[in-house]
Amino acid sequence: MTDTANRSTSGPGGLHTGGSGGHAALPAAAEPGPEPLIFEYSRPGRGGAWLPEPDVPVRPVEDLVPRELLRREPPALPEVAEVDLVRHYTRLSQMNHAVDTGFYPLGSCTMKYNPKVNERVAELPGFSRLHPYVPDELAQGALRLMYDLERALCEIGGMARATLQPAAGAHGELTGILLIRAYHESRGEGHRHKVIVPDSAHGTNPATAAMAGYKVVEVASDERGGVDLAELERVLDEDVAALMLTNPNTLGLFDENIHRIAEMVHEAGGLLYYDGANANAILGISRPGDMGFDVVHFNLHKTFSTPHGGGGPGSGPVGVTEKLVPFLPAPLVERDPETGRYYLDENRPQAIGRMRSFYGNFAILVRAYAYIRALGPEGLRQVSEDAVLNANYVMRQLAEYFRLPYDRVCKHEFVLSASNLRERTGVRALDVAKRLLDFGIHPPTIYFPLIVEEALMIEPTETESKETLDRFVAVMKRIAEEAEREPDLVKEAPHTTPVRRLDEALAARRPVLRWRPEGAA
Amino acid sequence: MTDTANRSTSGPGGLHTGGSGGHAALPAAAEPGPEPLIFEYSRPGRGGAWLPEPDVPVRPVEDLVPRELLRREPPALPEVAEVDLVRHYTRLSQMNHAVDTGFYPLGSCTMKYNPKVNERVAELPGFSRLHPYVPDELAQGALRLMYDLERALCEIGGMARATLQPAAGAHGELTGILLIRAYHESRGEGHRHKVIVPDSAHGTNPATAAMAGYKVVEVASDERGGVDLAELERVLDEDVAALMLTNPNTLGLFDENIHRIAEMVHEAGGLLYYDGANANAILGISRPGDMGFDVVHFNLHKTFSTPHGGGGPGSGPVGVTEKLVPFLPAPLVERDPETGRYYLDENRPQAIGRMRSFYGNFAILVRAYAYIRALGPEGLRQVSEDAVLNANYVMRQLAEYFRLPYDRVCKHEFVLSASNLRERTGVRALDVAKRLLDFGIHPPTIYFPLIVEEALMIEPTETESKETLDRFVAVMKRIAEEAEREPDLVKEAPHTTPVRRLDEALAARRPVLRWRPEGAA
Amino acid sequence: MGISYIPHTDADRRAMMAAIGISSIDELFADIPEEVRLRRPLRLPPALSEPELVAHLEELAAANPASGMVCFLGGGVYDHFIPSVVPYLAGRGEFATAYTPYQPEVSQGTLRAIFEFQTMIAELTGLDVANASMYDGATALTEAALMAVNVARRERVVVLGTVHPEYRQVLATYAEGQRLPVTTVAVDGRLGTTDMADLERALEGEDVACVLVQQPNFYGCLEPVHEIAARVKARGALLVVSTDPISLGLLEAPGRYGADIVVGDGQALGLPMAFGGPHFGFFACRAEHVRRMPGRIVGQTVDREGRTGYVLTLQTREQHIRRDRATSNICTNHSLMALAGTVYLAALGPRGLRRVAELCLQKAHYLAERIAGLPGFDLVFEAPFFKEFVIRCDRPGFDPAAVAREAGYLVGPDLGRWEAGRRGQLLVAVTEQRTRRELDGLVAAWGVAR
Amino acid sequence: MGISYIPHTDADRRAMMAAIGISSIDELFADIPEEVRLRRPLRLPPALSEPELVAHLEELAAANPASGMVCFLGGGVYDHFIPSVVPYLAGRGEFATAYTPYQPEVSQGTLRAIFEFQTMIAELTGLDVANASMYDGATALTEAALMAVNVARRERVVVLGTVHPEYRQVLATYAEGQRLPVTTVAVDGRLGTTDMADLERALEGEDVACVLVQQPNFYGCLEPVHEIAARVKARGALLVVSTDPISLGLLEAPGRYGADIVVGDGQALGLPMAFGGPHFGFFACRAEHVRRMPGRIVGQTVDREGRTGYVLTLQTREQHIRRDRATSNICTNHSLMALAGTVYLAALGPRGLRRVAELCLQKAHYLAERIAGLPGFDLVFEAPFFKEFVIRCDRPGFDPAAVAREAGYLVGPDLGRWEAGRRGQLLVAVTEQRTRRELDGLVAAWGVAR
Ligand SMILES: Cc1ncc(COP(=O)(O)O)c(C=O)c1O
Ligand SMILES: Cc1ncc(COP(=O)(O)O)c(C=O)c1O
Repeated sequence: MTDTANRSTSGPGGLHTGGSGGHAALPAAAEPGPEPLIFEYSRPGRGGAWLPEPDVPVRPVEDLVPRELLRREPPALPEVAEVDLVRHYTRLSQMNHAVDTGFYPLGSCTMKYNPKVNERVAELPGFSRLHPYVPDELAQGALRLMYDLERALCEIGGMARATLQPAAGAHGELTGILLIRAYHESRGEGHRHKVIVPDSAHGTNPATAAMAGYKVVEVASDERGGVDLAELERVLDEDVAALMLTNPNTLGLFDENIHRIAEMVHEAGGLLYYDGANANAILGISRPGDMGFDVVHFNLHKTFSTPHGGGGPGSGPVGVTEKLVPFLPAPLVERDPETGRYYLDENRPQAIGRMRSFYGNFAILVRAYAYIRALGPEGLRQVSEDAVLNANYVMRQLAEYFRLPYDRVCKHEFVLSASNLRERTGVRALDVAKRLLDFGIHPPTIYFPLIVEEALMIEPTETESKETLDRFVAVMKRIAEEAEREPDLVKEAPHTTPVRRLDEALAARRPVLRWRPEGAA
Repeated sequence: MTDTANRSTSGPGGLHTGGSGGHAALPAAAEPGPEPLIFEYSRPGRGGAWLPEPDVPVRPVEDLVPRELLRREPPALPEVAEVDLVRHYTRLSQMNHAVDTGFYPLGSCTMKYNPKVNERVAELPGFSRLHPYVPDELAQGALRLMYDLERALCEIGGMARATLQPAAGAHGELTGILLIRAYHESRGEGHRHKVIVPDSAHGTNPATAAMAGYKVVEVASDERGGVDLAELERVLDEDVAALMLTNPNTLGLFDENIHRIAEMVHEAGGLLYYDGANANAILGISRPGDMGFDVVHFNLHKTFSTPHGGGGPGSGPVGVTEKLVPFLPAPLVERDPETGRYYLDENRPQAIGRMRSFYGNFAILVRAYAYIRALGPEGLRQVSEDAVLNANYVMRQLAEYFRLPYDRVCKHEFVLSASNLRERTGVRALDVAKRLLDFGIHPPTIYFPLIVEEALMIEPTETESKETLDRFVAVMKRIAEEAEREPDLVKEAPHTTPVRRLDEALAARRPVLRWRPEGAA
Repeated sequence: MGISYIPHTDADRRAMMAAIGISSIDELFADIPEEVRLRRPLRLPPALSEPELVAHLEELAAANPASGMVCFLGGGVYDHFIPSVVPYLAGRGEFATAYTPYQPEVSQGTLRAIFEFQTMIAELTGLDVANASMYDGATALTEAALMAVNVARRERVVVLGTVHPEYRQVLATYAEGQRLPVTTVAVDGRLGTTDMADLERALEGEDVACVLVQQPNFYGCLEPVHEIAARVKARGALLVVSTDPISLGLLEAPGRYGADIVVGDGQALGLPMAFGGPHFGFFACRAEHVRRMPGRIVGQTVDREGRTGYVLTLQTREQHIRRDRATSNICTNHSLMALAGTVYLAALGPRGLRRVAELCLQKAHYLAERIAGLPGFDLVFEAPFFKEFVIRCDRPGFDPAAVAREAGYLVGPDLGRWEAGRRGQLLVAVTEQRTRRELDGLVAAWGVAR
Repeated sequence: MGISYIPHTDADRRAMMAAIGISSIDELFADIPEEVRLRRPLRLPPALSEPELVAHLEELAAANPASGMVCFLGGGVYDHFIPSVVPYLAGRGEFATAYTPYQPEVSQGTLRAIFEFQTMIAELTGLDVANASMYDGATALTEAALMAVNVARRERVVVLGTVHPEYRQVLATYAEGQRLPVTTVAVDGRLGTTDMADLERALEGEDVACVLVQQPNFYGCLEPVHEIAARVKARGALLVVSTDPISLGLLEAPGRYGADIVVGDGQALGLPMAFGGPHFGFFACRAEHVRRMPGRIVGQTVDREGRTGYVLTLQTREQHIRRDRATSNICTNHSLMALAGTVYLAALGPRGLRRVAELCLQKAHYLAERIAGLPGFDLVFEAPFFKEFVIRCDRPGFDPAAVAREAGYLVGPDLGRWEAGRRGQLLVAVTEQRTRRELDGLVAAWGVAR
């Protein structure tokens, strides 16, 4: 099923940088080709030279490890000089668009600025050199940070207690749904086997419910983008364990019926789960707990400014109301009121168990804690106000060029549809996205939520200036015009990126999932 | 004399990134223009928000500082959001060629790999948070490092003692020449007022001698590239204070007569100064002290791997033989043999004085020390052997395509001439240099040394792999061929850089040396 | 002054509100019903300026004196050396501040690095394909069990009792959700490896989907993996191996002895211990099972000009396409940590990795022997081990962990944390960073102290 | 194993030697005469692997306990706060590992940053143009004197006695080389500023090229610069001002009161103290003197397509063109430190810089007042000051620096280091980093200790 990766050959004239580009010779302009893989720099016997000689008496390895357990063939890791290593990953980094290089209005992802001070404090040796199994007495600073972060998140979410264990949003969701299950079981309602999710929900919501052993029931959205109350009424019964919701929802719209929805679910004996991916709209403005949610997860890598790392690490703490506290996974950090000492409390007999090793993505918690402390209560509220202001400012202007399926005030993000363009010019949301790349702007999330065709989901975040937003609007407008005048320019975009549009179908049809040396099977 | 910098205007369609490019509208391909200046991101009232409120009682400023001393108008520093700051300098960085991004065979500059571990150790708070006026007892680690580095440099140079004060090569030269002057004066030979430099010398040598109050006398090179002994004989007299030499010299050639030269200068009562810019060829192989030099400076930012920083900081420690030790500037680090404690000795009555504030570029010294400790004696010798091997390997192959004015074994670098190309095709060394940029390779030093016309001075360094060298040779060969076949391609290069060939004459004729806001005078 | 992370001036806000056609920011929140609004400021401490923030965090960091002590702690996180290039390169903003590479044309840096990572993990584990990373070793092992259940179309999961107890707890939590039966195999108390007879019992019936093995196991001991593999295979179950990637410099690649899925935690590959995270989980399997693998996968393809490029592929396994029928709910993984691991492995190369493994092995055995020679001290298990081993001390009233701590050394964890019957038994882990002076220092502390 | 920084394997070396046509590396060194060869290995300690190296340097760093103490030390280097963006951005490899921007097409990053730097320095100092940096404040001041001598075509240099003694020492060293007479003006011992009568005396004759002033001066005091300027101008000499750039957030730009050249040390602008270096010197002058200015200068121009770009310009002043007739021998300057300063100033902006200056001012005055209130303590000078001041204590047998050190505070330097008559007088510098708790703590240490 896997296949050999093409490796460009390079004769002396075939010029290394063009490696993976497969250029036999450089074009006249000699634009350097895309950077090859690290393996192509490898030469037997090179590199790997930073290790000391043993300072203890050395015994034959075979005396220590049974021969049959020893590795017969070394792994084909690359053997490269340090300078080539540094150049390779430096060049790779330059092939990325990132918040640090430009605007990134990727809806649902909250690609705000990641403060550098957070990196600085997370790297302090007092945090980074701490083994998770050190005695509590020797890690009071770390425990206090976790304790205070938990309290801050609970205050923001309107919850009683929280676990910091989950490593990402989806992991938080799973934690939350298992908490809900434990709650029902503790009340002898283990029969509840359904979880309701709106049709606008993120894929992790149904996937999570399924992973927790639940049957997923979809509920449709109404014409204002919220949960259709009649539909909800219809699917609510005594088998329902929970409704998973994000509010504002994935359309960027605040569900005005949230109070009624909560009542309905609770009346049916179910609980309400809050997917905090969109919490950037509500900091200090409205709390999920006050909306009626029983369980909340936050994405620290969205709302609380920790860097997304090209796909993680994240952190997805889960807060709960009083009645769910007993089920939170062990350990929690507690504070002895007498001595003021912090400690890890493993003694939680009703806990759902453990969601991961150790206590959570601690270095991410440090960053989020630093962020909350840097902003304070007024700052956090300002974050949400400006995030919402930015979104509405852009939405109002773009509504002239793209279809706005739900024409109401949005929160921190909004969803446009390129269906108008598509009908007239054949230019799709995907094409608009790719054309944005030529202008150094990361595209919005596209084709999500699923209930809007040709969706363009735009989340500017509060950290972008008016000038950046103005430029984005100008570029979007220009692309809309190009679509009319010169549709192929848009359909063939991008034109200026390190590689052009990639054949994703081929990748899936004939998967090449690892590098192999030339000539290998 | 100065003039207003052009500032690109940007209407909503005029698109920010193109700022300084002066593009009125984006081209169809919308390749982002060059990054503008930070000032163009500035908006009144933005940014600058990281400061605490005063925690002491505040008094009116006018009560503390006489009103006439207070600033009337704030400086027009930029006011930018942190995210724009980060993006701006990130993008600027991506406009640089650097050792971390590619091959950099810039002759005389020793652009070797700068180990990252050196950065790590130099940043340790135990070093970086140390004020220079702390008591010696509380800085024993720093003092010991300086002490041991001085000893190591003395061992490598064959010198008795050294000062770590000088901040760069030229600064070391000045220190050394002033030491020589003090020496002569101490012997009642203050009349010596000439310094001899070869015609192949680096510009800092004559400039230094002049700055130290000396008359500069040039001595010609012989046909093998060394000092012409007859010429030297002619200029040597009782007014000569010193001969400044680098060996291997700026042609990359070892002066085989060095012993004789030293004898001649010493016989005339002069001293020998060693410009250590080319020391990368001789580590553990030959020591300036053993060659007969009396004063030596090293460029830690060349030979000892500290990063060049886009033009510094450097460090140029100066070592001397026994007879010059009394004149070394204060303080030196000494070690009390009884207690083993290190201390700064300011009590140096014959010292030439002080060359700068404090004790030298300490954080650079840390890096050089780490480099020497990482390599050890065998490693340092290997550095020079491989530097010389690499240079000869490239030289032999390029001699087919370019003129090799001195056809002998070279040391760590060599000088080619593009005069052959120029005669036949009009393509100059400058054009070859610019064309290399299209291949992602930094050009050699050009038009230096002055005694070779159309000079291309190539220093591969030991940290480059055979593959990198092979690629360089292939590209140089290809450019030589292009010069014959398609000379305009070369003369109009570069084609792929963020900006193309720049009008240096205009810059000098009509100097614009600072940014001014649009409309300002 | 404003807030550093927010660019807007009041003038900006006014201009933007005018453009929208509102006169107060509150109008943008009119859709939030009164009864769910927060009508007071959040009860949080006031904002700190950057200098205050740094000072505060430095104070908290300084309140963790354990971070400055000599670390012999084990149990899944180890104090290995981190080459300077690793944080330097992985910390570059273009890597750190990018999202998941949904737009491949401007994400080739991340995509290429992940493709390299997949290749390296496949090489290390001896399997065909690897994914782009999981959260950690524990969730990777658990997801492996869930995948095996899918592949094998059987329900029961057998886990050896020598697997890290926290990993088994995570497995239990997830299995509870899916109502999967889990059988735990007893430990041979003398050897410190699996009780083979009990394994045989656990395998009875044709319902076992997989057997989860940790090699080296939680006690540091080396399991007889060939024998285990033979028995697992004989019953048609999948063999899932969780492993310390450093050990693979020296120990046989699990794919070579029959593992169908190999997982592990990547912390040892150049990541700081960081009080337990973030690290990353790795996950490799056989090519024929790739469409059941959880997580993201990068594949090679070509662009419209025929140039090689990389994209996220086989996405129909994933939650954003398959929703409730996805192979897992994982979305964000631990990409940046995996990048650090990639740089680490590239910096070491095969010889460097072997050297690290050998140094751990030799130093651990040196220390074990010296400790065993101390009066009252004893190695608990007899099986061969790699870099970690379990000790106990029967000197009355003597607390070896406390005595070590006094002398600046951290040893443990105490197995009593998970197994009451083993209270006082301590794990001791020895990495290549521990010098002979430190090893001898620990021994000396125990030799003389009282 | 080989050496990490060198890529060659023995196979590489053999292939390359074969290509050159030699069979031993020694053939490449045949031109080095026997008598100058080193026939033994260098006497240096053996190579350290990276982990050993890091451990060794961490040990040396830990042997500098002063780095962890609360710093009230002054005298040209100050413990200001460094915003996190500064080292983050200035530390990027593309900036750090580039050479001087000789090839502008691939150096626009460095060139643009220097152009920004020049602009900011011109703005701060109130002059027209600035260069790309000097080594430090002391050499910048000295080069300013040499330049002034050139511009004025006069020989004598007058320096105020309130200029940093080390700066004056550097001036003396350089002046000695060029045989320039230097006159030092006396200090008014009550005020701590310049003795104006002595200045008048020093200016007699028409041979004074320039007067060198430090504002705030070495004692922290504010010189009456308007009056000084008037007298200097009256004699046709150039006014050279050395200044603390932080003070320019609050104090008048020297260009506005007549300075012809303004210099200073940039350490306060976001650079670590680093035991004294590297920092950078800045250098600004009037437009009409730019062709006599030392150092590199970046200018704006256009490329062949008309796009704005930046280049090194006015190079005919420099050593590589003008050789022994250059304005200075400086070549490598302190570009990367100047970049850090640029980022610092951009991060703060005008309001931020003013705030730092005000915090220093207020805190310094709070502390000075409290110290002056302690029995036996006294402020030495009466002139107004900015962030630094001189104290003395006449309690018999009481060593204030030593007592402070015991309590974790560093104060000084002791002026006796340079002026025997002022032994026991201590500089005290207060930056915005010092909290009230620390200020009160120092006072408390002196209040209670005996
Ligand atoms: C609405 C929503 N829910 C859940 C998630 C999943 O979060 P994570 O990727 O951290 O697992 C996302 C992430 O994109 C999201 O946008
Ligand atoms: C031969 C030679 N001498 C002296 C110098 C001056 O050194 P620096 O730039 O460190 O002042 C150089 C630097 O290029 C050089 O190459």
